Amino acid sequence: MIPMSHYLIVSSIMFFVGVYGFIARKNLLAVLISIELILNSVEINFSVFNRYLYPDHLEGMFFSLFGIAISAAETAVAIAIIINIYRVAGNIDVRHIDKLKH
Amino acid sequence: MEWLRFNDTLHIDLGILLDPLSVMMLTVVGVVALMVVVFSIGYMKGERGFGRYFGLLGLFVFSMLGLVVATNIFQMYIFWELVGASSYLLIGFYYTRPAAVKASQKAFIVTRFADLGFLIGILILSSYTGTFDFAALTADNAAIAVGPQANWAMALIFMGAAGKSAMFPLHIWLPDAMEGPTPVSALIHAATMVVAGVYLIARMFPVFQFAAPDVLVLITYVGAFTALFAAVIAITQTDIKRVLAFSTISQIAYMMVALGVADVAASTFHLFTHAFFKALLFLGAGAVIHAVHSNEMSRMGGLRKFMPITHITFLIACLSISGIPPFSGFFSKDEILVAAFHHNPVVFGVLLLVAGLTAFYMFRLYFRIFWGAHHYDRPPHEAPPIMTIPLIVLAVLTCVTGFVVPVHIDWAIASAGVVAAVIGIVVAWRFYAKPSDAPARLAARWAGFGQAASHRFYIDEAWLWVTRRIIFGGISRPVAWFDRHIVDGAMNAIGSGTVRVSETIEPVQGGKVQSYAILFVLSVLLITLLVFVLC
Amino acid sequence: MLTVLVLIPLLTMLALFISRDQRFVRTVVVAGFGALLVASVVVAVKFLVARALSTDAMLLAQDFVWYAPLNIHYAVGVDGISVLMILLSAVVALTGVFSAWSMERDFFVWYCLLAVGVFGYFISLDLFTMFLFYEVALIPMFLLIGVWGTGKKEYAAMKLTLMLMGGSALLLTGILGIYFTSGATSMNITHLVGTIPMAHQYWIFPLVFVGFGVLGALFPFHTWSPDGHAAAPTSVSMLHAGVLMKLGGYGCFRVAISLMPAAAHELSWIFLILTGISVVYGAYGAVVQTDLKYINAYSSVSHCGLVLFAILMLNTTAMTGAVMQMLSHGLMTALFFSLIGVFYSRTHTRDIRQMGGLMRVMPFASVCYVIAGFASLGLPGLSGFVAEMTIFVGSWEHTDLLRRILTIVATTSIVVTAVYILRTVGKILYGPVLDPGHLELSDARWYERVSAVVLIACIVLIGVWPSGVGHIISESLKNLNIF
Amino acid sequence: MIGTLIVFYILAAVIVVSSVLAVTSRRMLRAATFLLLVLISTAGLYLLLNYHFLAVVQLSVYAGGILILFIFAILLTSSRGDRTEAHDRQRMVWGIVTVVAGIGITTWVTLKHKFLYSDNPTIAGDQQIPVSRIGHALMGTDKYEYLLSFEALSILLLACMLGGILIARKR
Amino acid sequence: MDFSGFLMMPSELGLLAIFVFLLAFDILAAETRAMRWFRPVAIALMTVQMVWGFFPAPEGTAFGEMYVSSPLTSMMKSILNIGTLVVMLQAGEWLRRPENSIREGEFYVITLATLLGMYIMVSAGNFMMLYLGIEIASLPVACLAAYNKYKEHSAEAGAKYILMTALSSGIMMFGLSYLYGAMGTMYFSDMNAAVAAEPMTVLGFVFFFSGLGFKISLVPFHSWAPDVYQGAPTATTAYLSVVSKAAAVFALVLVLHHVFGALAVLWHWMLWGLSVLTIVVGNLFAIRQRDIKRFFAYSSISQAGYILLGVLHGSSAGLTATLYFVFVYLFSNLAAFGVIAAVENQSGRTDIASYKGLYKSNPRLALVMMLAVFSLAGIPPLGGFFSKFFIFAAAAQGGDYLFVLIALINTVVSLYYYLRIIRAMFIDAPGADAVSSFRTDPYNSVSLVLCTTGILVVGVVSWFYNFIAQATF
Repeated sequence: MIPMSHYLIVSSIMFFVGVYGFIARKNLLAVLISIELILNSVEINFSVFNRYLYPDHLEGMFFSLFGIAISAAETAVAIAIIINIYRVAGNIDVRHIDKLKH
Repeated sequence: MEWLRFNDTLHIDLGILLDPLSVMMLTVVGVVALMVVVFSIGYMKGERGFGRYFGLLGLFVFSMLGLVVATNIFQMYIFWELVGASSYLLIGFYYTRPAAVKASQKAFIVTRFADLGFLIGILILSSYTGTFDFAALTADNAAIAVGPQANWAMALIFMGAAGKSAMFPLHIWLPDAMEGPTPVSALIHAATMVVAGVYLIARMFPVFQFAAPDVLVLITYVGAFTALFAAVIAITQTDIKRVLAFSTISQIAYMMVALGVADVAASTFHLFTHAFFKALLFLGAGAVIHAVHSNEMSRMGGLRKFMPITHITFLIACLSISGIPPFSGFFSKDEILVAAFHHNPVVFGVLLLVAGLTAFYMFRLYFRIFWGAHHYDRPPHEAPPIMTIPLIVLAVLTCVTGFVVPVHIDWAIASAGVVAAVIGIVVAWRFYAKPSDAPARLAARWAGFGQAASHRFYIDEAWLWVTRRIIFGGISRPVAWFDRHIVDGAMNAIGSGTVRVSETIEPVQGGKVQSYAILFVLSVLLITLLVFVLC
Repeated sequence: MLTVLVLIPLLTMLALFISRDQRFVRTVVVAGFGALLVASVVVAVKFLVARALSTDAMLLAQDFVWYAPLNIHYAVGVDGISVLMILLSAVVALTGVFSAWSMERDFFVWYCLLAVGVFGYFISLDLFTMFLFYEVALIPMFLLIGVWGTGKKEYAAMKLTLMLMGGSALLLTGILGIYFTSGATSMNITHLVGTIPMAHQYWIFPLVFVGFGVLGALFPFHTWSPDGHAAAPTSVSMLHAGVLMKLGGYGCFRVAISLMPAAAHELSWIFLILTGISVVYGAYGAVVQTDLKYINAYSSVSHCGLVLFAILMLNTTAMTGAVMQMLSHGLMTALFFSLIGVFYSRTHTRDIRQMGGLMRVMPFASVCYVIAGFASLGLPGLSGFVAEMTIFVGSWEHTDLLRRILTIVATTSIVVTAVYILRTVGKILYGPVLDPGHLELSDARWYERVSAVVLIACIVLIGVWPSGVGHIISESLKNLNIF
Repeated sequence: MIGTLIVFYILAAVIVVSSVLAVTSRRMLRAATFLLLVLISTAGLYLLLNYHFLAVVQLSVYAGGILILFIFAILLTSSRGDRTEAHDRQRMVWGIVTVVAGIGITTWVTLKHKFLYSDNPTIAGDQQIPVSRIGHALMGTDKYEYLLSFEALSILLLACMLGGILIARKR
Repeated sequence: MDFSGFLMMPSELGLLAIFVFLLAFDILAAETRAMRWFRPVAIALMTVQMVWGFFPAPEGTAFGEMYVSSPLTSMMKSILNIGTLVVMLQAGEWLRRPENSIREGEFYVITLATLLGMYIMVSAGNFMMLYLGIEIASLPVACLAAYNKYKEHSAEAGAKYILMTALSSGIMMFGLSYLYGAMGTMYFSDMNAAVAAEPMTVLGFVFFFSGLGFKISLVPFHSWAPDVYQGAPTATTAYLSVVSKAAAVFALVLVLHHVFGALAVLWHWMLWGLSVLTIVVGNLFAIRQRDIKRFFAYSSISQAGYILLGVLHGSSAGLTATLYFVFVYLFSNLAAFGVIAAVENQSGRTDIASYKGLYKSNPRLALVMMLAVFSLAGIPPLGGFFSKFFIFAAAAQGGDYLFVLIALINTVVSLYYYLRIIRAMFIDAPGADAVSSFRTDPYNSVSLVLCTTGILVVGVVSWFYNFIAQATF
C-alpha cells in the first residue's frame, strides 16, 4: 500500500533536482538533461493523480502521454539549437552565451 | 459713465467732478501747462525727440486733468498712475543719459511703492464703505465710523499722497527727477503732479476728519518735519534745480501741515499760489540753464545784467516764496501759519523757522545766480521772447493771485512770518551778494551737519541700501538661487534619481540564462508563498 | 459650428504637407491663421447674439456620441470665457505666425497641431475631449523647442514635456475620479456639476488643480517655465506663454473649481498660499535675471500665479479678474516675446548686460517694449491694470485674515514688477549704446510690426474699454452659477 | 502488497539518486546514463500504477528516442574542457536554496491538501487499462477523448521538425 | 465517431490549408524560380485568411469541449491574423537577402504553424489543448529566433529562448498537474465549477500563471525578453513582442475569466503587484538602453503591465479595454519594428545612435516611428492614447485610483525614453556614419502604411472599440 504522497514527493524531488541542474550546470546539454527531469517528474504527477484520485477517466494519463511527445519535440529543437551554438561559438558552455546584455 | 463694474456695489465710473477745489486745480494745471508748453517751444528747440516731448507732455496734462476731475477715488488712482508713468517718461526723456534713466526709474518705483499703500487703502476703504465715490464718501451723512480700519485705510491713502508729494521719507525721487528737461520739472515736479497728494487729501478731507483724525496728526508731523528737513538740505545744495526741488518739498510739506491742522482752504490756497511762483522759478531757472548750459551755481553769477527779464521775474518769485507782501506767497503762507498757530505752537515754530530758511536759501540762490562775480567765455544772453513771455505772465500772476481770495490777515502772525523772511533775506544778502568768507566759516563750524545736509542726510543711501541689499541681495538673489537650485534641483533630482536607479539595477539583466532561471523559479516560489500568506 | 476652429488648423496642417516652397508655406499659414481669427470673431459674434436669447451656461453647443459604452461624447460649446480665450488664442497664434516669418514648413506643421489642441481644448465640454486636446497641445512643444529652439534646448524641451505630462498624469487620474465617483452617465462638464460626492472631492480636487496648475506655473511646479521659454523659438514662446499657460488656468476654473466648488472652498487656503508664493516669488525671481526670456518667464510665473490666485478666491469679481488677467497676460507676454525675438534676431544675445541704448537703434521695437512693460506693471489704460485691480478688489471681498494678508502680499508684486520691468527697460533700451555693432541694426520688419501692433491694439482695447470683456465674463459666471 | 511497496521504494531511491547524479555528474555521458536510469525507473513507476501503455511509450520515446539524441549530441559536441567542468559555487548555493524552498513548499502543499479519495488507490479500476480503450480515447471526438489534441500534437511535431531542420541543416 | 466538430473551426482549417499548401510549395519549388512567387502568394493567402477571419464563425464547443469558439475568440484570432500579416510583410526584405533566401519559405511556414498554435491557445476548452497550443506557439519560434543561425547573437537568442521556454513550460506543466490533482479535471468548464482557494489549487495556479507570464514577459518572468528580442532577427522580435504576447494575453484573459473566476480575489492582488512591478521595472530598464530592439523589449515589458491593468478588475469594460489595447499596441509596436527592420536592412545597425538625423535622411520613416512611439507613450490623438485611457478607465471603474496614478506617473517616465528616440531622429545631428536616404521595400511600406493608418484611425473612429466591445461577453 503506497501512499500517494510518496509518489508526489519523489516527483517533486526530481522536479527540483532538475531545476537545480538547470541553474547550476555549465554544459548546455546538461541543462537540457535537467529539463528532461523536470518534464518527467510532471508526467509522474499526472499519472499518479489519475490513478489514485480520478481513475474514471484517463485525463492524467493522456496528459503524460502527450507530455512525453512534447518533451521529445522540445528536446529535438533544443538539441538542434545547441548544435548550432556549438557550430557558431565552438563550445556549448552556458556561461558563454551571455553576449546579449546591453 | 460706468467704466468697469467689479460687483454689485463697487464699480469704477469715469466722470467729471467740478467743484471749487477741482476748478482751482484745473486753473492751475491749465495755466501752468500752457506757460510751460509755450516756454518749451523755445527751450526744447533743436532737441532730439521734440515731437516725443510734446506728445508726452500732452499725455501728462491729460492724465493730470483726469486726476483733477475724478469723481471717485479709483478714477483718481487710475490717473494717478498715468501721471506717474508720464512723469517717468518725461524724467527719462534724455534716455541716453544714465543719470536720467536712473532718476526716472527711482521716481517711478518710489511712487509706485507709495501707490501700493494707496491701493491697499482704497481696497480697505471701499470694502468697508462699499463705494469709491467721493460724493458718497464725503457726504455729511456718510456712514463712516472711526476705527482701526478707517485709520489704516486713510493712513495708507496718505502714504500714496506722500509718495506723490514727496513727503519724508518718500521724497527721495523728487530731487533726482530734476534730470528731466527743466520745463517738465516746472510743470510736473513743482506745480502740478507733486501737489496731487495734497489735492487727494483735500479731496478726501472730510473722511480724514471724521473717520481718522489720528491720521491728520500724523500728516501734520510728517509735514512739519519734511518742511524743516527739506529746507535745511536746500541750503546746502549747489545745483539750482535741486535747491528748487527741495524748496518744493518744503512748500508742499507746508500744505500738508495745513491739511493736518484742518485748514483745507489755506492749504489749497498755498497750493494755488505756490504753483505759479514755483513754476516761475523753475522756468526762470530753465532760462538760466538754457543760457549758461549748466545747473551748477558755481558756474553762474552776475547774470542780472545779461538777463534782465529773467532776473526780475525770478526776484518776484523769490519774494513771493519768501512770503514778502504783497506777493501771493505772503497771503497763503500767512494763512497756514495762522492755522498752525492756533493748532500747535511747536508746529508753528517750526513753520516760522522754515519760512526764514526758505527766504535764506531762495535768496542764496538768487544772489549767487544774478549777483556776484561773473566769468563767462561767451556772454550769456537773454532768452527769446517765446520763453520770456511765460515768465512775465507767471510773474504777473504771482503778484496778483494773492488777492484772488479775500483773506483775513492776522497781522501779528503775518509780521512774524515777514520778519523771519526778512532776516533770511538779509543773511543771504550778507553772505552771498558780495564775496564773503562768512559762508565758509559757518560751514567749517557746522562741518558735520553741512556735510550730512549736502548729502541729503544720507536718506538716498539708506534707500539704496534697502533696495540693493534687501531687495536684490536679501530677497531676489536668494529667491533666484532657491528657484534654480532647490525647486528646479528637486525636479532634476527626480529625473536623475530615476536614471540612477536604472543604473543600479542594470546588472540584474546580465545576460546569464541561469541567473534568469534563478530569478524565475524563486519568484514563482515567492509569489506562491506571498499568496499563501496574504490570502 | 465650433468644430471649424479645430478643422481650420488641421486643414492648414494638411495643406502644409503638400506645400513645397517658402512662399507657399507662408501664404498657407497666414491664410490659415487669418481664417482662424475670422472664424473666432464670427464665433464670438454668434455667441453674443445667442447670449442675448438664452441664459444657458453653454451656447452654440453640439454633441455627438463618440464612445457610447464610456459615455464619451464629442461635445462642444462655449461660454463667454471660452469665447474670449478663443479670441485670444486666435490673435496670438496669428501674430505668432508673423513672428515666425522665416521658419520652415515643418515648424508650422507642429505649430498648427498646437493650435488644433488649443482650440479644441477651449471649445470642449466633454472631459475626455478636453483632456485629449490638452495633450495634443502639449506634445508639439517638444519638437518645436527641441528642433528650433536655442541654448539648452533638448534639456528644456524634455523637462517641459515631462513636467507637463506629469501634471496631466495627475489630471487624468482626477478626471477618471470625477467620472466614476459622480455616477453620472456623461463626461460633459455641464452635466457633472454637483454630482461628485464630497468625500471624493477631497482627493480629486488637488489632483485636478495641481494637474492643471503645472501648466499654469503653480509654485513649485513652475520650473519648466524659465528653461522652456528661454529655449523656445520666439513664436513658440509667444504661443506657449500667451495661450498654453492659459490652458492651465482655464482648466483649473472649468474643471477643478466649477465641478468641485465645495472642495475648493475647503482646500483653497493651501493653494492660495502656493499661488500667493508664486506671485511674489516669480516677481522677485525676475528681478535678478539677466536673460530677457528668463525675466519674462519669471514674470509669467508671477502673473499666471495671480490668475490661479484669483480663481481660488472663488467669487465672481476675482474670477472676472482672473479671466481678464489671462487675456492680458496672454497678449502682453506674447508681445514681450515677439519683441525679444526682434531684439534677439538682431543682436544675437538676450543678456541684458550686453545690450543698451536700443531705443536709439530700434525705436519702434523699443517703444513697443516699453508699452508691453507698462502693461505688465499694470499701467491704467492697458489691460494689466484692469485685470489686476479687478482681482485685488475681488480678493479683498473676503474678510478673513489669511486672504487679506495674501492679497496684500500679492499686491506688493506690482511694485516688484515695476522694479524689474524698469530695470530691464533701463538696461536694454535706455542709456548709451553699449555695443558699437548694435548701431548698425535695423528696426523691426513689417511682419514683426504687424505682430506688435495687433497685440498692442488688443491690450489697449481691453485697457480702455474693460467693461466689454468684463461684462461678458461676469455674465458667463452668473450663468454658471457656481459662486 | 508488501512486494509492490518494496519495489516502489527501490524505484524511488533509484530515481532520486540517479536524478541527483544526473545533474551533478561531471561527465556528460554519465549524466546521460543516469538520466536513462531515471527514465527507466519512471517507466517502472508507471507499471506499478498499472499504466502499461504509458510505460511502454516512456521507454520507447524517452529511452529509445530522446536519449539517443542526447548521446549523439554529446558525442558531437564533446571536447576536452567538458570533462572537468567546475561548478560555480554561487550558482550552486542559489540552486540549493531554490531546491530546498521548492521541495519544502510543494511537499507541504501535497501533505496538507485533503484529497478526495486520499490514499485509496484501489478504487475503481486498479487494473490494466486495455489498449483499445486508449486507442478509442485517442481517436475519439467526445469528452475525455483526444482526437483534436492528437492532431494538434502532430502539428507541433511537424513544426518542430521543420524548425529543427531549419537550424540544423548545413546551409 | 463524429467529425462534424471540424466544421466548427473554419479558421483553423483555413490556416492549416495555407500551412500545408505553403509547405508543399516550399518543398516542391525549392531552389527554383518559382520561389519568387512564394512571398506574394504567402501574403495573399494570409490576407485572405485575415479577411476570412472577420466573417462570423460558428459559435459553440466541439470535440467534447476541447474546442471553444465564440465571437470573442474570433476577434482575438483576427487580431493575431493582422499582426502576423504585418510581420510577414515586414520580414520579406530581410528574407530576400542572399544569406537567407534559401530558407525563405520556412520562415513563413513556421510562422503560420505557430499562429495555428495561438489559435489553439485562444480556442482551447481544456488545459491540454491550451498547453499544446502554447508549445506549438513557442517551440518553433525558438527556431525563428535562431534563424540567422550563423550569427552568434541570433544563435544565442534561440538558445536562451528555448531553454527558458522549456523551463517555464515545465513549471507551468507542474502547476497544471497540481491543478489536475486538486480538481480532477482539465476541462475549463468542469474546473470552473470545482475551483476553490485551497493551497494546492493556489500553488498550481501560480505555477501555471508563471508560464503565461513568461510569454507575456511580465516581471519577474521577463528576463529572457530583452536578450532574445535583441538577438533574434527583427521580424521574429516583432512577432514575439506582438503576436506571441497578444496570444498569451488572450489566453490569460480567457483562463482567468472562464476558469479561475472564483479565485478573483487572489489573482486580483497578485496581478496588481505584478503589473505595478512590470511597469516600473520595464521603465527603469528602458531608460538606459542603447540598442533599439532591446529598448523596445523593455518598452513592451512595461506595456504588458498596462495590459494587465485591464485584466485586473475582471469587468467587461476591462476586457474590452484589454483587447483594444492589444489591438492598438499591435499597430504601434509593429510600426516601430517595421522602421527598425527597414533601417537595419539598410545599415545593419540597431543602435539608437544610428537613428540620429533620421528625419533629415528619411522623413517618412521618422514620422512613422514618431507616431509609433507617441502611440506607445499614449499621446493623443493616436490610438495609444485611447487604449491607455480605456485601460485606466476600466481600472478606475474598479476604484483602483492608486494604481491609475502609479501607472500614469510611469507613463511620464516612459515618455522620457520614448522622447529620446524622437530626439535622436529629429533633433540630434546625424553622425558621420548616419543612415543614408533609401527606399523602403514596397511590402514593408505597405505594412507601415497599414500600421500608421491603424495608429491614426483606430482611436479616433470609435467603431473599432464598439466592434470589440460587442464581441466581449
